[in-house]
Order: sequence, then structure tokens, then C-alpha cells
Amino acid sequence: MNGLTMKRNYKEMFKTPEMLTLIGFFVLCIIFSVVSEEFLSLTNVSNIIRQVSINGILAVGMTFVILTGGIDLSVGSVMALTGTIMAGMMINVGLPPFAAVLVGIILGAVIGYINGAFTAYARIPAIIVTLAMMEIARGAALLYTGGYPLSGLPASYSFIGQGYLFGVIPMPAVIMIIVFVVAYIILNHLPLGRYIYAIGGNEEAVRLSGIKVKRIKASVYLISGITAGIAGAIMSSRLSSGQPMAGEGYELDAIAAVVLGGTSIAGGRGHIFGTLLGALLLGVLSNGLNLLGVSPYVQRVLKGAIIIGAIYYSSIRQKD
Amino acid sequence: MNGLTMKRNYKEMFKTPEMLTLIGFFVLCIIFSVVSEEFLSLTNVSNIIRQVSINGILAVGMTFVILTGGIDLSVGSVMALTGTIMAGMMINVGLPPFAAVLVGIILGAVIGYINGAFTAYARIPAIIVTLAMMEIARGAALLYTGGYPLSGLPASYSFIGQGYLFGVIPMPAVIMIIVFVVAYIILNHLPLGRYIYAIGGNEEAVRLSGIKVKRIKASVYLISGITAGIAGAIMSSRLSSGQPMAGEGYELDAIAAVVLGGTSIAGGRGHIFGTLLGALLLGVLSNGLNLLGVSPYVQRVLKGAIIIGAIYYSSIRQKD
Amino acid sequence: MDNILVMKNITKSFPGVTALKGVSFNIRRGEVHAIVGENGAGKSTLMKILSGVYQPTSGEFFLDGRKVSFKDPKEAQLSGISIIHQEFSLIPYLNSVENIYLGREIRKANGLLDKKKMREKAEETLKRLNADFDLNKPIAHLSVANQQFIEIAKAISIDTKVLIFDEPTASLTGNEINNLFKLIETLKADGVTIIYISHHLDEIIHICDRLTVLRDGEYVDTKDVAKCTKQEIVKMMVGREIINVFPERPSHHQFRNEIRLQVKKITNSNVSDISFDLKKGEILGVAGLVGSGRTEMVRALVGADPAEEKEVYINGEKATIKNPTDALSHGICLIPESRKTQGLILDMSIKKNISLPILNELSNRLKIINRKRENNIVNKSIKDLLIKTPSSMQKAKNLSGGNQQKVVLAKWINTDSNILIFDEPTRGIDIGAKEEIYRLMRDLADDGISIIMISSELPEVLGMSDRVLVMYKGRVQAMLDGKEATQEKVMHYATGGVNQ
Amino acid sequence: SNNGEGSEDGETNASGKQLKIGMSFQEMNNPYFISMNEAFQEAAKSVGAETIIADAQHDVTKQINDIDDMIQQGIDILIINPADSEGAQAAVQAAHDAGVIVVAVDAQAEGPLDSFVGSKNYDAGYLAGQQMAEDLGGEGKVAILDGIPVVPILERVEGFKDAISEHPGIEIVDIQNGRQDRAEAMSVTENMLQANSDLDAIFSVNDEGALGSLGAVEASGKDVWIYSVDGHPEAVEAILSDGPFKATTAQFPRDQVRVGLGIALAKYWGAEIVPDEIPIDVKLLNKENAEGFTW
Ligand SMILES: Nc1ncnc2c1ncn2[C@@H]1O[C@H](COP(=O)(O)OP(=O)(O)OP(=O)(O)O)[C@@H](O)[C@H]1O
Ligand SMILES: Nc1ncnc2c1ncn2[C@@H]1O[C@H](COP(=O)(O)OP(=O)(O)OP(=O)(O)O)[C@@H](O)[C@H]1O
Ligand SMILES: [Mg+2]
Ligand SMILES: [Mg+2]
Repeated sequence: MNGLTMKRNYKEMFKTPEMLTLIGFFVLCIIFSVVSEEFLSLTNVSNIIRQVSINGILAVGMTFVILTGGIDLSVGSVMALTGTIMAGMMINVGLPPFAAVLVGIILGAVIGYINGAFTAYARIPAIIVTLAMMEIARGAALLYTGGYPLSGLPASYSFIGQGYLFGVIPMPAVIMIIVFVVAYIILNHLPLGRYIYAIGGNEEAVRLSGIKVKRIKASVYLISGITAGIAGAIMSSRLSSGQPMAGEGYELDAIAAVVLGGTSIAGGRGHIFGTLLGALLLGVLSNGLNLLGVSPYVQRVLKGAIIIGAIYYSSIRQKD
Repeated sequence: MNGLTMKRNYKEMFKTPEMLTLIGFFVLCIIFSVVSEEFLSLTNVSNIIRQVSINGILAVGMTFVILTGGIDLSVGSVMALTGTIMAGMMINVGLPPFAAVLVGIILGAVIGYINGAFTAYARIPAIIVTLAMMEIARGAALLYTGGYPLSGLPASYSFIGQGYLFGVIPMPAVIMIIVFVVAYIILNHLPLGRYIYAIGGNEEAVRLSGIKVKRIKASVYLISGITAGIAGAIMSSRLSSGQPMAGEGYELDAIAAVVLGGTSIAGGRGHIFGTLLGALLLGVLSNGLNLLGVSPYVQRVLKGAIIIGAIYYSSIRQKD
Repeated sequence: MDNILVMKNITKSFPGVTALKGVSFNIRRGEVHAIVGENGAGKSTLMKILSGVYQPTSGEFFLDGRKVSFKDPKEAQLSGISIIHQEFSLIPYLNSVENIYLGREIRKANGLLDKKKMREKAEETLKRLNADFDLNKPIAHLSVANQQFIEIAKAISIDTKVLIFDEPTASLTGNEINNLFKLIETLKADGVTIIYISHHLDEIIHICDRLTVLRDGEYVDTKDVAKCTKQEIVKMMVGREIINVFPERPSHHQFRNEIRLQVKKITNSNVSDISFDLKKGEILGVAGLVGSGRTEMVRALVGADPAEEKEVYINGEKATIKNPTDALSHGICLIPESRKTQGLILDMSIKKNISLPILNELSNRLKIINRKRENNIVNKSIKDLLIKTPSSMQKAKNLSGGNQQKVVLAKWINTDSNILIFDEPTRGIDIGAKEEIYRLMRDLADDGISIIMISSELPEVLGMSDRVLVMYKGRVQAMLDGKEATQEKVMHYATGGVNQ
Repeated sequence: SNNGEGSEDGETNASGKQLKIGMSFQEMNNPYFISMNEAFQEAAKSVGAETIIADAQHDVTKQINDIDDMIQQGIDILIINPADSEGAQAAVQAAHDAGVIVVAVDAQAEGPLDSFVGSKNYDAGYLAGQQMAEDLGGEGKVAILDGIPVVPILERVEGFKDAISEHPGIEIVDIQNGRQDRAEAMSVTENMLQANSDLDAIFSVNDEGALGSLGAVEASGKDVWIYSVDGHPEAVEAILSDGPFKATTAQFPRDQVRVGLGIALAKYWGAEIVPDEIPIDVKLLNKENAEGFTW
């Protein structure tokens, strides 16, 4: 009986959405490595991870938000705003990189908290609050920079976005992995994480359990603001400048990563490593198609088709 | 007792979200007409209605989708694709405008149905399906046109987007009003409308009532595809060309109109004329800010702030 | 005998559970047939198969001698089988008329909805039920009882041969139950066959002709109701004798004079000027008709709903309670009446549901949850409350109603609160489990915990309470001593009577 | 940057009102257009005109709406920097019908324009191609980092290809689209470098994309040279720093606006005949001559 249960669990594990994204990921990798010899080279792999990192980090914050049943459409703009503010702090105010990054991340947290407060305390639908914040943060970034990218960052700052740990692991990837591990601990080993899942499942039941639901709902947007700030640091370092127009449309990529990773858009169910997989899958997809020299227009069609296909396939498998 | 109920209903009517959007709308109109003399001129009013029409039409389809608890992120791209196909049909195939528009709208319906089929039958979250479709349709539009806008449309075609009925009412506005009236009848006087509301309220219960839930869920995306096709016709006529890159970000404007109009993003509650109000409010906002000569960057910040402010204010009123 | 329904070897498996194992029996034309059994015995599952919600894994059934299999509920309805579900299946934001006619809309010749006609017919149907309320309100704003009426109206507004009631009285009280019984008589006289599921054996003895017992998904027996006693039925269901469901009340109360909770003047839109006190180790029963504001009173007390006025003293000290968190920190917790919408996170495991309110206590200094302690506490609860589940990892939504209720109880009992408020704690629970829950409440009280128990079941209120608070229209109508309280007295006050 | 304050004795129109000039930009998120706006504001101020500007954010429909709103405000002159040549037609027509003088700058627009002022984009691509071929000694493998498919961009690519076709030793091995966006261009270039390990040079259709490529090339440590079009301040800096960025063909956004506004004013003052099209020269910037260049 116990063996049977084990076996069943084992079989069911293969039907979880994360597992299917994993399979999809490997299938894609195999295809690409057959058709393109560069694909599996060390430099390309580190390439992919570096390219994935910004979306991966944004997707972590998005996972927290989506788990509570919310959504954060402002991440791309907030990333741009924090990135330009960081650049401005270094260039115009003369703060050292570390302090400038801190200022930017705190700003991200504050913006996230404002999103959260309007969503949780004022009960305005998250999609509206964060849509409005998307415009506000973008406008603010443009106002702050006057539309110009802010350049002239200290050379040392480039380490965050362009450097390597031990000479091989790209720093953005290192940061992304740290962000994922912290998120994993919060979601799986702290009460906060449980509450986040529980709120996505049944908010009223959590409230009656004596838990401060509003505070937790606000906090997930704050977390998303922080991850947007971290992404802003990497972005500004990678581009050696604060770009007020960076990150347009990134919110949709982050959502795609989260949902491809098996997190239910209605909240309550999902796994942070699913999100990592989702981000990797998207990254591999665009890297592979680029390596194959597929026309950009065809790439868009293929990308969309593969996303639907992957999820469709996984949904069939789950039904068996 | 009856009088009391009446009175309460009357008072409660003023607390519905639509009513609050209406109030916000009038407040904005009053402010703008005080500070800008051009605002209330006949030509400017017809201007606003024309400017609103594309978003208004997209928002009608979006209302259907959101009422069932879904979302359609592909409307902007589908509008671009149908618009370019219509242009292509006239320019390359030589179809008369009427036939070309029909082809485009049918294409919109087919794409919408594909969205719906994946959402309803394959149970893939709408946000993912339509996100993928957004990429696919955009890629297809670019492929079809080779990236160039398609120009050389017959002169008669410009009537749809640039003409006037009785010499004063802009055609796009006429079309928009027809679309709203048809939507009103479907939602309020046909069983289909009931089912759409009901599915957003409690899908399982609707299924238990023996209603073909999947078919209805698929149909709302089809409707959204049709409205995207209609918007595509107006767009291509207004722009005298098929623009493969048109409509980026329009999905968010359409969602904003729907939600500002008081439709619950979770589905089940809302009113189609609320959506019209929401679209008008957004249109008046950007027209008024333009007339006041507000800087484009500040406009973005203000637009976001006013949207949040309006909904926040309405949510406070509702709580009283 | 003329059988309208014949079931042969019906089996239904869900992943990990076999809910029905080869069930065969017959329903006679025109009878009122009861199905009884413990929670999770498979009653609802069987009814869902008969009404087209589920398809059997194997086996078959015959309606009027014809083999039938329904692919959806509409097909079953068209063949003449309708069901009133245990869990409501209404659309919250549609109004009563729209709900009643959902899927069967009446149209005018031009194809548009005939709203007037549907409204008139709905009014007619509701009149048959003696129900009276605003048909324009979205049903989310109606009380549970009125929602139940809409469910019934929905089912009887169709011509039907077999009508299934799955625990229809779980949210009804006194008069409404009598109305329902009258309705059943009328339907029966009209030749409708009725299948009736309930955990209230008195009701079954009152209105049913025959009964069938299910246990653990298996058919046990079918009997004439007239020929068996309540004791026999209980024994068939549970497999053992239950002599007295209510535990002995202690003859002398050890904490008699220690007042633990004092409530003064709770007032909000649903209740006004509620004052009472609660002693240490006492069970205070709260009785009243549906809609009398019992739930609203306790929700306002724990801060789940706002109150315009409220003073709360705990052990003589003033306590500020603005939300359930404050309440919990003062040792007060409310175990809500609706397990699905207020009690459980259905997609989460039993374990995570039970430990939710106590996660902070289960965490170490770094706030990391101690999994081992969590498992121990949860497993102990499962054992103590006899929750029937393959493992603590089972999702709450896969449990039967009664077992879900036990999970809800476990969740709040573990918070170590001094004041427990149970709102309809045994709603939908089988008699065996009820006995355990009563035992548990009595043990808690004997340990000095104070209990407020809201219940729509008078015998339960009378059997358990040290004192009984009776509510009427949002006010406290009377406070009775438990020993003196009788069915008649309570009903007198609950219907608005004043001191006799 | 809104209503420029017109002086008392400023230019007035027939009805005695102050002259109003509107300028609609395709985008305002990039120094190129910002410097255009600066030149516009200065020039308008010097004739005492009131100014109105709008940012289409790359959306022609928004541009049409913006221009409709400007017409409501009674502009006399419209300087349009079209987000799309065809799509702007309705706006040009509406302005024209309202008696507004319309001049397109930077990119052509359909409809009854009074004049068009724009860079010689074909030359810009051609010059960059020539310089690349020269630097490579007539041999090598090169790639194109394409952009948004609008006429000026397409002309640059055409000019570049024509220049390269004069050197049979040079092969175009890859064309990818960086959407003229720095972050996008960086990722695309990373992949391009991966796919073509023996790449010698990249031509980007604009500096914004080239700066993205530069980041990718520097990070890869490969010796790949970059050529581009625009004259962006950061590009100038990069060229002077002796890195992989070798040359860019500079445009003159301020002059385009100045000339465009001048023509419009001439029309406004009554000129009957003005040139339909005034191409503005472009200038190749490399290490030798880039010092001191600004827009
Ligand atoms: N959808 C489902 N998935 C998995 N298991 C299920 C499902 N529905 C019911 N079960 C299981 O089938 C068994 C029978 O459930 P059912 O709801 O029929 O019980 P019941 O007799 O109606 O109980 P109650 O008196 O508590 O309502 C239970 O063990 C239950 O957990
Ligand atoms: N969602 C709601 N909207 C408006 N009024 C409500 C709502 N819920 C309850 N009420 C009203 O509040 C009063 C008390 O409600 P309720 O029926 O829950 O009382 P109760 O005594 O707890 O009864 P029970 O617990 O048996 O349902 C009633 O007048 C009811 O109509
Ligand atoms: Mg049941
Ligand atoms: Mg109650």
C-alpha cells in the first residue's frame, strides 16, 4: 500500500505543471543543441542565464503577488524608474554605487508599498492600481531624466551587470539565484509564505484565523517593488546608464514566466522554482531562435505558439 | 416600506461604481470646460468621441470577456492584424472595401475563437493564451506586411474612419454606438448575456444548470475578436493604411475602461454602459490634458494618478 | 412493487478514494425515501450520479424501467430527476428570478427574454413555499435560508418525477422546516417521488416512508421507517449503539462565579444593544430563528464586522477588539458557520489548514516553521477528532462535508483560546461525529474554557447549554437557565414573545 | 516645455492673436528628439510664438489624436515628426483642411504637406558602410542590427548594403532586429556573437541599438567593430575612447527643425513657392573628427 502510494505520488509528480515545464525546457534544449552547435557552449549558457536574470528577478516578485491572487503591471516601469534614480544618485548626487543601489531599491519598495496599500487597504483592483502606477512611474522616470538616458556611471558599477563571479558565473545570474533562494525560504519555511498561499486560496478564512490579511497583501507588492529595484540595478549596470524607457512590456514576460512555471493565476497554488523554470524556458526560446537566425517576425509567432503549445501539452498530461 | 426601499435603491444607485465614474466624468468635464475654452466646442466634442471610439469598441469585447472572469490581452495585436489584412485584401487582392472588412472581421472572430477554445476547452489560463496570441498576431501582421505599412487604400474606404454621418457625427462614433447597443441587447435581453454574467459569478453552478459553459466561454473571446476586427477597420481607415505595429498597449486601455466602468475584474458584475463611460472618461482625460498643454511626461503621471484617484474616491463612497 | 428508480452495482472512484462500492437498491414510485449514513458514506456522490453531475465508474441505473445514463444535469432534468444540492449552486450577483430560471429562460416571440413572465412565475413558485423577500436583490445579499428557498424554487419550478433533497434543512429553522415539510407532502400528493438526505433522524422519522443506509460507500440495508426505531437506525449507520448523544452536564459547576467575558451594547446595522456575560467553563447556547442576527452578533464581537458601539471586558479588563487578530490575541476565537467560504482553504492540505492560525507559535526565533512540531500537532488533531482521511496531506476540498467541519474545529481549537465561539458547529455532521464534538466541547468547558455555541438545532442547544441566550430581530430577547429551558420556552422568545 | 511664453511684441496672426506652433513628436524618450525639441522651443521663442508639443509614444493613432487636439487649440503651424508616414495622413489632411501649415521633419508624411525636411538617410547608411569596408580592408564577415521598419531606417539599411556590395570580400552573415532599443539590442547582439564566432563588424541602424551592441561586444571580449547612424552623445564618447565603436554617421536634428520651421514661417508670411523636400546632409564621425561634436 505504501509502495503504491509512493508510486502514485511519483507518477503524479510528473503531472504537476512545474514538472511539465521542466520537460518542455529539456525538450527545447535538446532540439536547440542538435540544430545549433553553439547552443550548449559554456559562453552561451552563461549568456542565457544572464539574459534571463532580469526577467527572472521580476518574476520572483510577480510570483508573490500572483500567489495572493493579485497582479503587478508596474514592474517594468518601476524597474526603469529605480534604474534611472540609481544612475542619477551616482552621477548627479555623487553617491557611491552601493548607496545609490540602496536608494533605488528603497524607492522600489516604497512604490510597491503604495501599490499594495491601494490594493489591500483601499480595495482597488490590483490590475487598475498597478496599471496606473505603470504610467506614473514611467512618467516620473522621463521627468527625472528629461527623456535622456543618464550616462557616465562609475566604472566599478559595471560589476553588478557585466561582471563575473569566479570569472565564469555572470553576476546577474548570481543575484538572481540569491533572490530565488530567499524567495524559496520565505514561501516555504516562514509563516509569511504560508499566509501568502492561504490568502490566494481563501482570504476570508485567513482573516478569521486572526491573520492580518491586508498587511500581507500589501507586503507582496512591496516585495515586487524590491525585486523591480534589484532588476533596475542590474539593468542600469548592464546598460551603463539609467534608461527611462527600459522595461516596456516586461510585466507581461514576468507574468508569462510565473504562469508557465505552474502558478495559478487565481492565486493559492504554485512554486517559486516553477517560476525559475518558466523564465529559463522563455530565455532559451528566444536565445535558441536567435541562434538559428529565425526572422524576428517569425520568432514572435513561434514564441507565442510554443508558449500555448507547452501549456496545452502540459494540461493534457495533467488530465490523464 | 415600499417608499423606503425605493429611496434606498435611489441612494444606492449613487454608490454603484458606474454612477461614480459618471460623477468623475462630469467633474472632469466641468474642470476642463472652465480652464479651456475649446473643450466644450462642438468640434472638440466630436473629436473626443472619435478618439474614444477605437478604445470603446475594444472595451466592449473586453467587457464580455471580463464578465466571465477572463481577460483578453490580444486585442491590440488582433486589431493590427485584421487592419493590415483588410488593407491587403483591398490593395493586393482587389476586394471591395465591404468584402475586405468582412474578411478582416471574420479573421478576428476566428482568432478570438481560437483564444476561446484554448481557454474554455483546454482550460489554459486566459492571460497566457491571449498573451501568446498577442505575440502571434503581431508577428503575423509583421510577416504579412513585411514590416511596412500597407498603403494605397481606395479613397472610398476613408469614410469608415474619417467620414461623418449627416455631416456632423463622426463615423467611428456611429459604429461605436451601434456596437454598444448590440452589446447591451445581448447582455441584458438574451439568455447568452445571462449566462455570461452567471459564469463570472459561479461557473460550477452554471454547469450544474445544464448550460454549455465552455461554449459560452469560448464565445466571449470570439466576440472580443469581432470587436477587435471592427476596431481594425476603423483604425486602417483612419490611418489610410494597414499598420502592423498599431495598437500596442491598447489592451491595457481597454481593460482600464472596463474596470473604470465598474465591471468587476473577477467577473459576474458590471454594466456595458459603465464601459462606455470608462472609455469616455479616459478620452476626456487625455484630450483635456492635451488642450491644457500639459507636458507629455507630466500627462502620464497625471493620467495614472487620476485613474487611481477616481477609483479610490468611488471605493470610499461605496463604503459609506 | 412499482419501482421508479433501480440502481444496480453502482461504483464510483475518485483518485485515491472509492466513494461508492457496488450499491444496488430501489426507490418506489411516490414514496419519500431517506438516505442516511455517516459523513463521507457516499450519499451526495450517489445523488450526483442520479442527477447527472457525475458518471458512475461502473454499474447502471433504470428510471421507469428504462436504462438511463446522463451526461449532464440538464439531461437528468429533462428525464425528470432534479436535485437540490447540499452545497448551494447559485449565482451570487444574479437576482432570485434570474437564478430560478437560469438555463431555462422564457423568451418572447422575438427571442428576447420575457422578464415579466419569469418574474410572475417565480413569484408564484415562491408563494407555494410561503417565502417572501425582495426578488430584485442579488442573492448574495439574501440570508442563507432565503438562498435555500431559491434552490428549492429552482428545482420545483420544473416538472419533475424524482426530486432529491441533499440536506435541505441544514440551514433552516422551525417554521421554515415546517413549510418545507408541508411542501414535501404536497409534492408527494402530486405523485413526485422524493429522495431525502438528512442527518436529522427525527425529520426522517417524521416524513419518510422508507430509508436506505450507506456505510463507507457500501449499501447496508433498506427498511420501512415505521418499522424501526431511532436507535436501530443509528446502529445501522454508525455500527454501534449511541445511547445519549449529549454528555452529562456537571451537576455542580466548579467555576460558577468567575465572569470571563462581559459584552456591552454591541450595535451595528444588523444587531442592536447586545449585552451579556460569559462565565469561565460555561457553555452559553445562542438560539434564534434564521436571520435573528446570531452570526452578526458574534462577528461584530470578534471584529470580523465593524460595530458602531461595543464594549468588551475580559476578566474585568477592558479589551479593544477591532479585528479578528485582536480577538485572537485576547484569547477569543470564532469558528465560522460556513466551512467552505470562511473556514477552509480548500486547495490546501488538511495539515496546512489546521496549523494556519498557530504558525507563529510553531516557528523558531528565525521565524522558520518547525515542521516536526507542526506534524505532531496536526496528527494529534486528526486522531483526536477522528478525521477520516488517507493522510494529512489530503486537500481539504476532497473531504466529505462532515470531515471538513472537523478540520475547521481542529484549526481553531489548537489556538489555545479561552473563549471559543462555535457558529453552527454540527451543521451537516453525522450523529456519530456530533457525539464526539459534544464530548469535546464539554471537555473543553470542564477544563475552564468558555464557550458560546450558536445553533439552529434546538435539541442541541437544550442538551448542551448551561444558559441559553435567545435572540429576536437583532436583540437579546431572553437569557434562560439551561436546566429550565424547554423547546416551548425558547420558541416563545425566539418568535418575539416577552416574559410569560 | 509646454506653452512657451510669447513676448508682447511677438508674431501675431491675421486675427491679431499670438502665433501658435504645434510640434508632434513620434517619441520623446531619446536625446535626438529632445534636442530637436530644444531647437524648436528656441526658434519659436525667437519669433515670439506660443508652442504646443505632443509625444506620440510611437503610436500613430495617438499622434492623430494629439494633432486633432492641437487643431482645436488653433495652431497656425504644425511641425510633424511622423510616427508613420502613411498613418499620419489623416492628421496632415485635417491640419491642412483647418488652414494649418504642415511641415514634416525627420521622416516623410503622406498628405498635403507644405514641405519635408529630413536627413539623407541613404547616405547615412552608405557612409557608415564605406567606413566599415575601409577599416576592414575590404574583407570580413559583418552583421546588420536592424530596427523598426520605417522608411528612414529602411533607407539606411539600403545605403549600407549598397556600400558593402561594392566590396565583394565582405559578406553580410546575419541580420537581426534590435528594435532600436538598448536592452533588446544587447541581448540580440549577444546571441549574434554566439551564432557567428568569426564576426568582424556590426552595422546598427541607430546609435541606441549600437550602444546596446557595444555592451555585448565589450562583455564578450571579442574584437568586433561597430558602425552606426545618429551622432548620439554617448556614441561620440565611445568613438573617442578608442573602443570597438568605430564610427557613426551624424544627423543634425536641430538643423532639421530650424530649417523646417523656417520654411513654415516663409509659407506663413506668404511665400507661394517653397521646396517640397529639403534633404539635410549627414556627416561621418570617426576617431579623427568626432571630438567636440554635439547635436
Ligand atoms: N471530487 C472528489 N474528489 C475526491 N474525493 C471525493 C470527491 N467527492 C467526494 N469524495 C469522497 O467520496 C466520499 C463520499 O463523499 P460524499 O460527499 O458522497 O459523502 P456524504 O455521504 O455526502 O457525506 P456528508 O454527510 O458529509 O455530506 C468521501 O470520502 C469524499 O471524501
Ligand atoms: N450579505 C448580506 N447582505 C445583506 N444583509 C445580510 C447579509 N447577510 C445577512 N444579512 C442580514 O443580516 C441579518 C442576520 O443574518 P443571518 O441570517 O446570517 O442571521 P443568523 O441569526 O446568524 O442566522 P443563520 O446563522 O441561521 O443564517 C438578516 O436580516 C439578514 O438578512
Ligand atoms: Mg453529502
Ligand atoms: Mg448564522
